[in-house]
This record gives sequence, structure tokens and C-alpha cells, in this order.
Amino acid sequence: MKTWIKFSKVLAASAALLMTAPVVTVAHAAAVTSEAAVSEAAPASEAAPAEAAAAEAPAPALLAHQKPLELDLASSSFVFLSTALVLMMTLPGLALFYGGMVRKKNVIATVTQSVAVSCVAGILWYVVGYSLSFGVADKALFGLPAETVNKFIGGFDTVLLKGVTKDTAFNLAPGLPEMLWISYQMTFAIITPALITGAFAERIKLSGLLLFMALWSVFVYAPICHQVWGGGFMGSMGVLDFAGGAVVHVNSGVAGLVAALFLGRRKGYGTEEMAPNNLIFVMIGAALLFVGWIGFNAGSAWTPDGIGAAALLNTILAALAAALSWKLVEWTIRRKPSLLGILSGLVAGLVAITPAAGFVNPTGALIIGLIAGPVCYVFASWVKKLLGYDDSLDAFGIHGAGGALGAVLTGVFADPAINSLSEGASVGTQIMGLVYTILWSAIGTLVILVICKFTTGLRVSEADEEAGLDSALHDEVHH
Amino acid sequence: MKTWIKFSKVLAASAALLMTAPVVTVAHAAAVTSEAAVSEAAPASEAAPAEAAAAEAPAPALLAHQKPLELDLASSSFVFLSTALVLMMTLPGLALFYGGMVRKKNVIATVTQSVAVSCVAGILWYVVGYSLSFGVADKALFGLPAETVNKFIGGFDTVLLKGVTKDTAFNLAPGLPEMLWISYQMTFAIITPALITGAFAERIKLSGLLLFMALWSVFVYAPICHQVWGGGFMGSMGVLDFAGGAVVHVNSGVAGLVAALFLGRRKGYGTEEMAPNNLIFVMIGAALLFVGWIGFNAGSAWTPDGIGAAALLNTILAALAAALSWKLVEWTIRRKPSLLGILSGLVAGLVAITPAAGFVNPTGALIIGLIAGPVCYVFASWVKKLLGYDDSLDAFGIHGAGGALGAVLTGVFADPAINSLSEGASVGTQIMGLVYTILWSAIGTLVILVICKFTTGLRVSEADEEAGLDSALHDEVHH
Amino acid sequence: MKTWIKFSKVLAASAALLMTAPVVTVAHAAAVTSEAAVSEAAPASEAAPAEAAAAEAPAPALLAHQKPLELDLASSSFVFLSTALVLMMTLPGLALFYGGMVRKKNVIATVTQSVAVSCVAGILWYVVGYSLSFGVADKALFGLPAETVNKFIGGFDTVLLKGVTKDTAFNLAPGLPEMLWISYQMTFAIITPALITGAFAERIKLSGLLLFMALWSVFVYAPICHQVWGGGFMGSMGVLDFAGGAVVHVNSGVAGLVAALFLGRRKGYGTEEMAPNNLIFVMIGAALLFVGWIGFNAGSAWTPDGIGAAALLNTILAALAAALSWKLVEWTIRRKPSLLGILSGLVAGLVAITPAAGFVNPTGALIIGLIAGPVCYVFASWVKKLLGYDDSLDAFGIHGAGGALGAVLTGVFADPAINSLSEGASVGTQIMGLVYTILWSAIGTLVILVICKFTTGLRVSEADEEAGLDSALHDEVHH
Amino acid sequence: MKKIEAVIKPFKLDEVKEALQEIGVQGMTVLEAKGYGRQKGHSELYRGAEYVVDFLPKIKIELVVADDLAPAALEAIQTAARTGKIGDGKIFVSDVIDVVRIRTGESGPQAV
Amino acid sequence: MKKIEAVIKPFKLDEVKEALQEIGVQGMTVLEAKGYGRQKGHSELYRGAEYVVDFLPKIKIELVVADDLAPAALEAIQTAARTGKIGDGKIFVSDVIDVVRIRTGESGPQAV
Amino acid sequence: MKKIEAVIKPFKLDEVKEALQEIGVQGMTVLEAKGYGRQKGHSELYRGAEYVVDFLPKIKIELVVADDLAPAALEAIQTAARTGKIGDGKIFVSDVIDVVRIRTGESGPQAV
Ligand SMILES: Nc1ncnc2c1ncn2[C@@H]1O[C@H](COP(=O)(O)OP(=O)(O)O)[C@@H](O)[C@H]1O
Ligand SMILES: Nc1ncnc2c1ncn2[C@@H]1O[C@H](COP(=O)(O)OP(=O)(O)O)[C@@H](O)[C@H]1O
Ligand SMILES: Nc1ncnc2c1ncn2[C@@H]1O[C@H](COP(=O)(O)OP(=O)(O)O)[C@@H](O)[C@H]1O
Repeated sequence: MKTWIKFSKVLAASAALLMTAPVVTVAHAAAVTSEAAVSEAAPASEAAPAEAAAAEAPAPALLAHQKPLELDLASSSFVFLSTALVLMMTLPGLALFYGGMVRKKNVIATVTQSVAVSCVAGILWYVVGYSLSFGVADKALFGLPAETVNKFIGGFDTVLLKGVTKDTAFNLAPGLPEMLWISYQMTFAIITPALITGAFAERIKLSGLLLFMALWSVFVYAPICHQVWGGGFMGSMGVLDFAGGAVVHVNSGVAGLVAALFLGRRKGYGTEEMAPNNLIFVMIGAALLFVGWIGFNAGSAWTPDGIGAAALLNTILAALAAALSWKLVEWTIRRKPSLLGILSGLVAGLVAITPAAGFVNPTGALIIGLIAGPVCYVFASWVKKLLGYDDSLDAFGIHGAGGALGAVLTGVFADPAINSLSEGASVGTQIMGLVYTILWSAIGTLVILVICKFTTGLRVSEADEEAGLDSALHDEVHH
Repeated sequence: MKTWIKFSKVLAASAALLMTAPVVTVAHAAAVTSEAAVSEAAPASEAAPAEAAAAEAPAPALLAHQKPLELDLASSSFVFLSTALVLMMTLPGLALFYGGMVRKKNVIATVTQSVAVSCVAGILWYVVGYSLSFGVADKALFGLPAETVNKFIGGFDTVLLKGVTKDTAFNLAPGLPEMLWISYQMTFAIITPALITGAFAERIKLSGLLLFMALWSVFVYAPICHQVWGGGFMGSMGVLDFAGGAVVHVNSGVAGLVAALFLGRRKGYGTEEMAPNNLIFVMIGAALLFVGWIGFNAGSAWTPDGIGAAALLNTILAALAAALSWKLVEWTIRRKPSLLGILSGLVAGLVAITPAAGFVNPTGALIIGLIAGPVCYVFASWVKKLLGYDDSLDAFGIHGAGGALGAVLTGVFADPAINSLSEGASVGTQIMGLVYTILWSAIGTLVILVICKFTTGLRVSEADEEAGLDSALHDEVHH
Repeated sequence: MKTWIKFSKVLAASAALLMTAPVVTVAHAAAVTSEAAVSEAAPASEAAPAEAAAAEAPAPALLAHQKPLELDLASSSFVFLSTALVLMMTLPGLALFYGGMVRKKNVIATVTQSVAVSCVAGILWYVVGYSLSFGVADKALFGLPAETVNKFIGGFDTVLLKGVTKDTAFNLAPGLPEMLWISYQMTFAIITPALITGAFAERIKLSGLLLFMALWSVFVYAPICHQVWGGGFMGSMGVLDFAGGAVVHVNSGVAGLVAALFLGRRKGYGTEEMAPNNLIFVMIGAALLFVGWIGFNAGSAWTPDGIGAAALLNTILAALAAALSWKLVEWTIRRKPSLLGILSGLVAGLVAITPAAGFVNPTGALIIGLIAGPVCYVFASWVKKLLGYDDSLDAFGIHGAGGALGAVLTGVFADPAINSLSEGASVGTQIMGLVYTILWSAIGTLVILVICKFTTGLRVSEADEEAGLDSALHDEVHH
Repeated sequence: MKKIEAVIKPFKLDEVKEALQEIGVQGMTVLEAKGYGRQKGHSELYRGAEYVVDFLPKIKIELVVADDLAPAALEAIQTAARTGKIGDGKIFVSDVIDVVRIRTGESGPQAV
Repeated sequence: MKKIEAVIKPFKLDEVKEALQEIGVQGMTVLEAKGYGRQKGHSELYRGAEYVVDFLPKIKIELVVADDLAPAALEAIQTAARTGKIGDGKIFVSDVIDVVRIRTGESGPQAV
Repeated sequence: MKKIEAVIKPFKLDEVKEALQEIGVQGMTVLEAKGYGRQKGHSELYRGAEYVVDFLPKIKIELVVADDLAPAALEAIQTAARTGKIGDGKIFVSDVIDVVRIRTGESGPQAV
């Protein structure tokens, strides 16, 4: 306890320092996005006392990635909502979406995976993930100068959230309290690894899963996140990824494919019936993913302005269009459209619109959705069958394929009337970004799989697989 | 692809034009509602540069229903949240509410209906629904002058969302980006037809359903929406409908009744057991409807001000009161109150308070709720039995009856202390609005049913009905 | 009807009075929290006309607990969202969390309890609860002067929400419409009694439950709420309870323990299998509690500022940490970690961080979570077994123990860098607050139980318990 | 006494029960089952994997009756359960040595 | 060998199992069932439609025992399952020609 | 005719079905069951309460075959269902007096 009281005191002292710094009031709050350029409107008379205050006290010691918080309550409220929505995507959304699709003997294990991955990824985000993703690398590494390192990965300066106070902000979003920013980004860092679990469902060990996810969060997710959004080279290169087509979906989809190949097929794959145990759970899951995805995509505008609104509308339209097009394809080919199909289409559309959400116009979004349905259908139904890998719940077929499709189509449909950044859109750049992401993800995943294989192990025993992971790993049964 | 790049350019050009127009900054943002009259507070010094800018560039070509966006981030954040909530009402809310109430052999089909209707209604909203609902009719039709036409239906000027940019707003809500407005209203355009599916559940063909819903969205929903909210004659007449008592509930309830009568009863109705297959799904559905309804009702204030807060409190109170009163009636009559009963009451209260939400005070809301429980109970339990129609899941008994009751009681309890519009409230006007809505909905629905009957057909074969729609239409089974 | 029109008129008149009072416009809106001290920034030129208006008309007759609304739309939007989230915690969250844990024959009854308790507690909140919690006692009672009474309980001045208009606010949150405040607080007044149902699940009569909850809401919840948050003595004493560690969790947990002891064990407890009927429902419930808890904890900052963001991040971190630590303990002891375990840990972490959310830093939150897992594990698994009481779903083991732990640790980890109020934190004061809360809750609960026992009765007959409450009380069966 | 076991289509249960009631059968026990037979199942396709659903949902009824009631019961079941389409099901008859009513301890035909 | 089939009230399963264990029964198979008999069901009312629930949840136990153990098993079940109220259920006894233990291929009484 | 009842491990159902199909069995009925036997269940622990799960999930297959097919069916089931580990299950054979095909009214061996 004593240590803690000391700790509090140290924190209190540093906070006191910070608090004498210029506190920008609500009335000054600049909007988060470049659009809302209110700076001209800020009356000089109000700026003056702030300057005065700054003169009285030493400036706060901000880290390289930080700015002082210029609290924009409205945008904070919006991002707060988005955080809740994205959190809901994983729990209970994804847990149910995946849990409903496995066989009854693996429901509990599958659901547990989403929960456990959330724990590991969330806590590691606090420990080191945020720092590596959004911090600035300030030390040379392997002989590379810090500046070069920072193109690939952030630094260790804000490990354990050191330097984060209630008055700091991430420099690209100065209107949002940094802890809000950290929370919002944490929900992305949680769902991305959780998505991978679909690829090797029904056959992975819990210890192996946890080790894999811990390493993957740090060595695959954080770097790619930094490269695209955190100041790294992909962002500077002009790769457009509004809400995570590459960072989240291609990344997790490719990791899933590699893992599925590495682990091998489930026992009985192709011969035994492996129908979903509960399509209603799948529906609830998909629907909550849908609702939550609004926070994922529109929330990535960081403020509910015109771009955020476009992202919202685009997300809904693309999802519905892809659900419809998948359904129509199935209706034609299979004669009877399935609920699983229309829901898979919905998710495929959501994935595909993710990189494009705030860059394209609604017509573009609709078309992206219409294309995403059949494309992901082909991957989940034919490519998988043809190539013979066992991507249990189509992490690759939907997230990998849909994400890549969306990333390319972002280059095609990006509309400068929606977002000025769209001017720089180019299919070439998008593809370069994709190729790079795929390589990093595939290689990183493979290395981590090898490590896990020789430490914790990865696959459960045949007997456990046959008995079902629920009773074998958790001693629980779902009736 | 080329076409698309061209398309982008055209859009970019028109957007460039728009962007030179006076952009009203956050600091200027006027609140959305009439209450928050901040205009006097806007310093002249800030208005001046805007005028100057306007002088420099040609004014943007706004459509008749548009205004330039005067971004109010706080209200946008609120409406954004409301959009998420209303979306959640249909998926997974309504899907579960209805899916849990049918027999096990029809769960998947019932759930699929909610999803598929969302696709059709959502995409049509983009194509033509928004234009017909909130656009302004500018062409004569059938010899009627445009102005008269506009009393009944909007125009085609914003078909495919033509003219909608990230800097436009709907003229009654200038603080919200138009795409946000379109998204929010889309969620209403989705749930309204989805509600009807309850009336003919367990016996309708999928193709018939989709054709019906497509026509209904365009020819019944859009006109009534326009008439009440989009500048049509009911709104001008002084019919009070805060969040859709007429537009959504009476409209869908009456359509449901007509459809139930037209399709005839389910095979075995009245003799075979047709108990709900899963009351827990019904509970989850009802609860998510409850939570989502907050976005539906309070969200209809378009800003979280005193009126929005009243709508929020009223919605919760009325729902709880109706749940309780339905329960007490059942407890008295049936001796054992059912979970289905208390949940039905909850929804009945939500329906009844919908038109009244922002017009009455909490005491009025409580009374409306207390009345709604028994009234809807009588409709769902006795009237249906007496008249012998088979409204499978009580789309009419709850939404039709509850909505009509609420519309009338809005006239009784409207309180000018809550909303200045309440001053004009009159039971007479409310009833006139109701009668008109009922007629339009009933006739429109009937015509559409006839069309469907002779094209796609409406009812599944007896064998399919017996086997269950899940396996007959979708080849899927819920265990 | 006439009465109602009269009523409207009276209200209209008083409202008219109010509306001539100075209406503070959006532009003036002061932030809700002390942090955002914008008052200095408000230009004198704008204050002047308001004063002038005040001179023209008589000041509105505000009640002692009220202030005129100084509408802060952004904070209102945030609290609105929080209200939706907390509502979702009870319905469907808690209903599912508890419903999934009982035996199959009691699912419907358990779920019904959450719904019915919501009705009773919500309506009573309108009738008298709000007044007793947040109103000011202005009459002497039992010979005690009003001022002393107010230390323990609020008054009757705003019974039936008398005096609440769309332009009033609760005095500590002048930026939020009072009806929004009432709604937000109502969701707390609903979930607190609903939590207790876990302690006596599977054996209580519906009538007994309703009477118990009605009395408990008024005589236990309202006073403690007033004492801590509504101006009573615990708040003044410096007891820190950010979002309800004492008010909600210790209070309901202790009530649960007393009720479990009073009612006695379930028939077959300890010998018959009483495994959860549906762990997936438990998961959905726990996950929705998790998501909703964000609104519970961060929402208690009343504005999405730095403190709110800290509460958000802390809540997520503590939950994940406790889930993990419970899991690890179970993995060690039981060899197979259960889904129920990791979910119980999640909830335990949420409970423990509740009093601390806006007072501690993320590291403190993580540690609180890590401690909460094992501590609640010990209570739910060992203490219960040792002492032999039957707290069916661990209302005490998790909410009581976790809440008390959190309250104490708030004293340990409170960090003034996060919240200036943390400076006054002291473990001693926290423990005094706890002891007091425990006493009031335990004694109040006991008295109410005795009253119920001799009026409605409390326990169902043995035969009904054996047959299951679903068919015995509701004539419904869950398959 | 005879034990009659009948496998029928699920939606025929109510009719069969009524038919049996009419001829005086006082009790029966019903089980959910899945049947494999000449009636072919459909094939379900999930994300590219096709499963032939061989087993169709059936209801199994078991009743023990006095020897003299057996023919009437057989007749009743057969009439009520028949749709004439493949998959209508089977009835099996076997001997029962003894019957005990748990509540009273009675045994033999009067216990049925 | 004899096959004993007993239809009992669900909450009696544990007691019956223990009673059988005590007299040395080594195995049994349990099925969920619904019973129709003298015990009348309740009626459920959903939104105006009333359904008489004729079928009540029951548990069916099946065990095959050597001939000499049969009377004791009958006795054990009857005692453990009886509540004295209507609906306690029935026990049926019939002959079994052969029993095979799959694991070992043993057959006859030693396979039970 | 003979009635063959087999209690097997759930994941063996497909193999057993195929083995029976091969020797010409045309129909069978399958029931979900729980088995108690030498194979011991695991214990589940919920919030401090430990439950020994005595009953393990099993599948019960019932088929009626002509007398001459019975030995082959027995053999097929035994081979397909055997894992060699405890809990593989049992097969019971008993006599059936009559079989009726509901659709056609045929009875006796040709109705199977
Ligand atoms: N030999 C058999 N043993 C046990 N059950 C059988 C047998 N043959 C058929 N059944 C049951 O009867 C049902 C109907 O049989 P099927 O061959 O499909 O049609 P039909 O009864 O018209 O000949 C099957 O699904 C199965 O449950
Ligand atoms: N003739 C019968 N054949 C098969 N099962 C029967 C028969 N009679 C009763 N049962 C089963 O026994 C259960 C109890 O029988 P019931 O007549 O209600 O009470 P009791 O056993 O006290 O006479 C029934 O629900 C049914 O499952
Ligand atoms: N005497 C019996 N009567 C009915 N079913 C039995 C009997 N003995 C065993 N069974 C069934 O067979 C299953 C397997 O039996 P068990 O003793 O566990 O292993 P094994 O078959 O290897 O001897 C049991 O779970 C039970 O369902």
C-alpha cells in the first residue's frame, strides 16, 4: 500500500505541473478534423489569458506523439459512443457469430476464445501495444536511425501509458482526451486478433492460442497499425485505409489463412457434417457486428461531421448491398438462399467498405457492396474447397478477401467530394499497401506459429478434438 | 473503372463549387430545434466574412429540400447514436422478437425476413425512397400542379441521392449532415416494413415478400412519410406525430391486418399448438427494441435538449407502465402472468408513446402506458379471436391498435409546457390524420397484395407450410 | 379528458412563467464538470441581456435541488448514450446473465424478475424515488430539523416529478436537462434492485418479490443514493463512490446476502445438480453488462472529458484484468478454466472498478482488476460453501464482495492527477462509508423481508419449487 | 400385454393422439427421434461444404396396451398417421411381460 | 435377461439412479420423453390462443439386467420414483434375447 | 423379426449408419440419450458447487430387421462402433411380433 501512496504522490506532483499549463476551454475546442477549421474564429481576447498562464508555469513535458488536450466534447461524445459500439462487436458480437457457426461440442470453447483474446490483447495494449502503435520511436534500432525505425514501429516512450494524463491528447486528434483515444483504438486491437480465431476454430489449444495472440498483438498488429495510422510509412505513402481494411481485415484474414494451413484441417473435414450449431446466434452476432461496425467505420472520422456521416451511410448501404448480392447468387446457384448466406454477405459488405468508408460516395459504397457479396462467396465456397485448406469460419474468405477487395476498390471509387484525401487515391498505391501488409502479416504469423508449436503446442489431441473442446478444455457442455 | 473515375471528377467539380460557399463553422452552429434560438447571439463580426465569401463565389446549387450544412456536432453525435439504436431495433431486435414467437420450424425463415426486408427497404431508400419522402415535388403530375403533388409525395430531384454532399443538410435539420439525416431516416424506412412481417409470418413466400416490400416501401411508406414529416399535408394540417405513431405503427399495423386477411390463416390455426419456440429470444428482442426505441423517440427531437429529454423519460415510463398494466390484467384474468405478456405490454407501451413522446409530460406518458397495456391486450387476445383473422405475431394488435391509441391520446395529453407545438393539439385533427393514414395504408397494401398474388404469388404451398419454411425455403434447420 | 386539458393548462401557465426567465443559450453552455471552467470566458456582453430579461419577468420558482438549465448539448448527448447503455445492462443484459445461470425450469421466471423489477423500480422512481434521492428535505421529521433529515434522505417536494420542466436541471449538473438526469439515474435505480434477484433466484414468489422490491427501492435505495450522491452525509463526509460501488453494488450485494439467509437454501442445494442451463446466454448477458457498464462508469462523469475518458479506460482494463486473473486462478486450481469463470471475473472486475473509475489511473485500475478476480472467486466458490448460505447466482459473492473491495481500494489508488477529488481519498473514510452502507442495507432489507413474509409471503411452495417456477408461476416452458 | 412402438411424422402427433384417445388408450410416451429410411433427406450447403441430411425429424410413440386393445390401436395409429407419401413411418409390436404402476404398485393389465 | 423400461418424473432421476446403483445395476440409458396419461397438463395461453399442454415432461430409463436382478430393480425403481401423486409413471418389463458389449464383443449376461 | 437396440458413442453414428447401409439395412431410428455405465463422467464445478456428471451423451439406434439379417447387423454395428475404450456401448436384441408400414398398410417382414 505504501508504494501505492508514493506512486500516487509522484503522479500527483507531475499532474500538478501539468495543470498549471494552459488549459484550453470548451469554448476554444477546435474540431478534430481538418474540415472544421475554426481557428480563425477564436477571438484573440481569449487566447491571451492562456498565454499568460503559460508564462507563469513551465510547459508540460509532452511526449512526441502528444498534444495538449483541446477538449471537443461533442467529438468526444461521438468517439465514446463508437468505442462502446466496437467493444460490442467483439463481445458479444463476434463471440456469437463464431460461436453459432461451430459444432455444438465446441461452442463454449469458441466463445471463450473471443473473451480470452480480448483480455490478452486489451491488457497488452495498455502494456506496450499503444506505445508501439501510436508512440514515436526515438531510439536507433539494429543500427537504423530512430527516424527510419519510426517508419515501421512506434517507440517505448509511452509503455504502461507513461505520460498519458487526463489533459493530454494524441497529436492527430487533439480534441479527444488521450485515454478516450487509447480506449477507442484498444477496441480495434482487440477485435483484430479475435477475428483470426475463426480460422482455426475447433482445434486449437487454449495455451497455444493465448501465446499466439500475445505475440501477434505485439509483433504483427502494432507495427502494421503504426505503419498505416501511427505515423509510419504506409500512411505517408498515401495508402488510404479509412477504418482498417488493411490494418484489421487483410491483416487478420491473412494471419487466419496462414494459421489454417499451418494447423491443418479439422478431423473429419469434408466428410463429417460440420453444420452451424445455432444460426440464431450467428444472426445475433452478425447483427451486432453490423450495428457496431458503424462505430468502427464512422467512428474513424473521430467527429460526426460530413465525412463521418458519409462513412455511416456508406457502411449501411454496402452491408445491405452485399447481403442482397450474396443472397441472389445463392438463390441462383443453390436454389434456396440460406440465412447463413445473407448474413455472410452482410459481413462481407462491412469488411469491404471498411477501408473506403470515408472516402467514397454512397453510390460507390453500394457498388463496392454489390461486388463484395459474390467475391467473398466465391472465396468462402469455392476457393476454399478447391485449395483444400480448412479456414473453419472463413476468417480469410471473408475478412482477407473482402478487405483486399475493399482496399483496391477504395482506389477506384475514392471521391474527393467526400474527402479531400481522396484526391491522392490510386489503385497502384493501394495494391502496394496490400502486398506489403500481406507479407508482414504472413511472415510474422508464420514465425509466431512456429514459436508456439515448439513451446505451448498448438493443436489439441485427436481425442480432445473428437470429444469436443468444450468438455476437453473447459469441462462445460452447451445443451 | 474509367466511368468511375469520370464520375468522381464530376462529383469533385460540383463539390469544389460547393466548398467555396459559406462554410459555417462549429462555433456558429445553431441548434437544430426551434427552441434553441441562438441566432441573436451570433456576433455580427462572424457573419460578415461568411457574406464576403458568398460574394466571392457563386452560391451552391442547393435542391429545394436542402440548406447548407451548419454543422452542430453535438446534435450530430446524438442523432448518430440514435441511428445506431434504431438500426439495432430491426437487427437483431425485431428479428429475435419475431423469430422467438414462431414455431421452431419457421424460426430461420422469420429471421431471414427481417434481414431481407432491411436489404430491400434500405437500398430502395437510397434509390428513390428518400427523394419521395423528403424531396420536394417540382413537376406537375396527373394534371395536378407541383405544389399540390407535394402535399402528397416528394419529387424525384434527389433520386440516387443526387445533389447530396457532405456539406448539405435537410432544411428542417440544418445542423445535421444530410447523409446522417438520410441514415437516420433510413432506419425508420427499414423497420416499418419489417414490422409487417409479423402479420403473415409462417406462410409467406420469400419472392412474394420481397416484391411486396419493395412496392410497399415506395408506394405506401414514402408518401405517408412525406405527408407527415416531409412537407406534406398532414404535417401542415397540424397532425402531431412525434416519432411515427401514424407513419410507422398505424401504417405497418394496418398493412399487416390487410395482409393477414388477404393471405388467410395459417394451416392449423386455432387447432394446432402454435406456441412461441423460444421466449428468451423474444425477451432479448423486446429488450433491444426497448433500448433502441430511445433512439427512435428521443432521437426524433434531433438534438438532446429538453424536448429530447422529455421524449426519453416518457418513452421509458410508458413502456414500463404498459408492461405492468398488461401483466396485471393477465394476472387477474389468467391467474398466471406470462413473460410473453409483460414483454408484449412493454412493446405496446413503446408503440403508444411514439406519437406523443415529445409532446406530453411524464405523467401523461405514464397514463398513456397504463392504458396501452390493456387496450393492446384486448386486441391481441380477444378482438383477433372474435374476428377470426390470423395476425400471426400481432403486428396489427400491437402496432396498429397501440399506434392509433397513442395518436389519439397525443391529442388529449399534449402539454405546451413540454413542446410549444402541443398548443395546436386536437383530438379531432389526430383522428383525421389517423383515418387518412389508415385509408392510404389499407388501399395501397391491398393493391400491392393483388399485384404480388398474380406475379410472384404470396403463399407457400401447403406442403411447405407443413414442413416449415426453414427447410422448405432455406434448407436450414434450427435445433 | 377535461381534467387533463385543465392539467395541461396549469402546466402551460407555470411553464409560461418559466419561459420568460433567462434562457441560457447553447452558446453560453457551461460544461457540466468543475474542470471545464469556462465561466471566465463568457463575455459580459452576453450576460447582460440575460440579466435584462430577468428584470422583465419574475424568476422561475425553482425547487431547492434545481438550477435553470444551461443546456450543454455535447454532455447531454453523452449522458443520453450512457442512459441507453445502462438500460441495456438490465434488459437484456442482467436478465440473460441471470437467466442463463439458473436451471432450465426457472429460466422464464428469472428473466421475468428482471423485467418486472424494472417496471416497479422505474415507476416508483417517478413517483417518489427521485424526490427522496435527489430532492431536498425541507420539513422536520421525527423532531429532527429538516437540515438533519436531509443528511439521510431527500424530501417530497418533487414527488411525481412536480416542478420538473424541460428548462430545469439538477443543481450539480446544470448542463443536462433534468429529465435526462432523471432518466439516467432511473437506470441505476432499476439495476440495483434487479441485481438482488440473483441471490434468491429459483425460489421466490412473484408477489413477494414485487412487494419486496417496491419497499426496498424506496426505503433502502433512495436513502443511500441520497446520502452518497444527493446531498446527504456520506458525500459530505468525503466517501468517494464514483459510479456506485456502495450505492449500487455493496447495497444490492448485502441485501442479497440477507435475503438468501432469510429465505433459506433451495431444495436440493448441495446435492442436486444446479448447473447453468445456458452458458451462451450467460455470455451474452455478461458482454452486454460489460458494454453497458461503460455508460455506468464513464457516464458518471456526466461529460466526456478527461475524467470520463479515464473512467472509460479504467473500466475496460479492470474488467479484462479480473477476467484474466479469475481464469488463471481457476486454471491453476481446477485445471480447466471455465467460461462461467472468465465471465464471472469480468463482472467482478466491473464491480470493483465502479467506485474507483474516475478517481484512479489506468495502472491502479489494472491492479484493482487483478485483485478483484481472485477475491470474488474466493467468495463465490469458497466462502459461500463454507458458510453454507445459498446465494444462488452470487449477488453477494460478486457484487457485495467486489463492491466492498473496490470501495476500499479506491482509497488506496485514488490519484489526484486524474481527479482533484482524489486528494481527499482515505481508506478510513471509505471503510466508514462501507460499514454504514452495509448496516443500513442489511437492517432495511431484513425489516422489509419480515413485512413481506407476513403479507404476501416470500417462498413458493415446495411443489412449485420442484416443478420449476416457469410452469408454476407463469405457465410457460423454455425448451 | 403388447408394446406398440410407432415412428411417425412429427406433425401427425396430435391426430394420432386423438385417434388413440378415442379407442380408449389411457397413456402413452413420446420421444423425439431422427429417422433414416427410404424417404431421402435434403442436402444443406454451408459456406461451400455440402451435407446430405440423411436423418429426418420423426416422433416415436410408445404405448403398452392390453392384448385385446392392440389391433384397434394399430389400426388407429395407421389411419391417423398415414399421408400416403414416403416416410410415413413404421409400427412395431412386441410382447411385454409385466407392467407396474409406480404410484400404486399395481401390476399386470390393470396397471396400464 | 430382462429389459426394464421406466417412465418417471424428471426430478426423480437422481434418486432412482442411486437406488439402482445400490442393488448393483451397472449401467442404464436415459431418454428425455413426454408423457400422456391420467395426469392432466395445464393450459397455456399465448396472445389469445389457448393450448392444452397434454404432454408432460418425463424421463425414460432403460436398463437390461440378468433375470435374477429384475425383481430387485423393479422394486428399487418403484420405491425411489414414487411420490404417491398421479403421474408417477409406469415400468414395463420385457424379454431380451441377447446382449453384446461393443468394446469387447462379449455377449449374453456377462455383457450387461 | 428382431429389434436391435444399440447404445453407442455419438461420433460413431455416421460410421455405424454406413456399415448398416452396406449390409442392406433400409431403415433405422435414432434417439439422443444419456448413458450411465462403467465409463465415468467428469465433474463440473460451477461457482463453488461441484457436480459429478454421471450421465454421458450417447446415441441410441433402433432398427428392426428380418431374422436372417440380424447377425450381420450385430456384426456391422459392433465393428463400426468399437473404439476399444470403455464406454463403447451395448447392443440389445429382442423379438418383434409384428411390423406395419404405415404408408401402405403392409405388415410382417416385407414392411421392414
Ligand atoms: N427397419 C427399421 N427399423 C427402425 N426404424 C425404421 C425402419 N425402417 C424405417 N424406420 C423408421 O421409419 C421412418 C420412415 O421410413 P421410410 O423408409 O422413410 O418410409 P416408409 O415408412 O414410407 O417406408 C424412418 O425415417 C425411420 O425412422
Ligand atoms: N399405456 C402406457 N403406455 C406407455 N406409457 C404410458 C402408458 N400409461 C402411462 N404412460 C406413461 O406414464 C406416465 C404417467 O402416467 P399417468 O397416467 O399420468 O399417471 P400414473 O402413472 O400415476 O397412472 C405418462 O405420462 C406416460 O408417459
Ligand atoms: N445394463 C444396461 N442397460 C442399459 N444400458 C446400458 C447398460 N449398461 C450400459 N449401458 C449403456 O451403455 C453405455 C456404455 O456402457 P459402459 O459401461 O460405460 O461401457 P462399456 O460399454 O464399454 O462397458 C452406457 O453409458 C449406457 O448408456
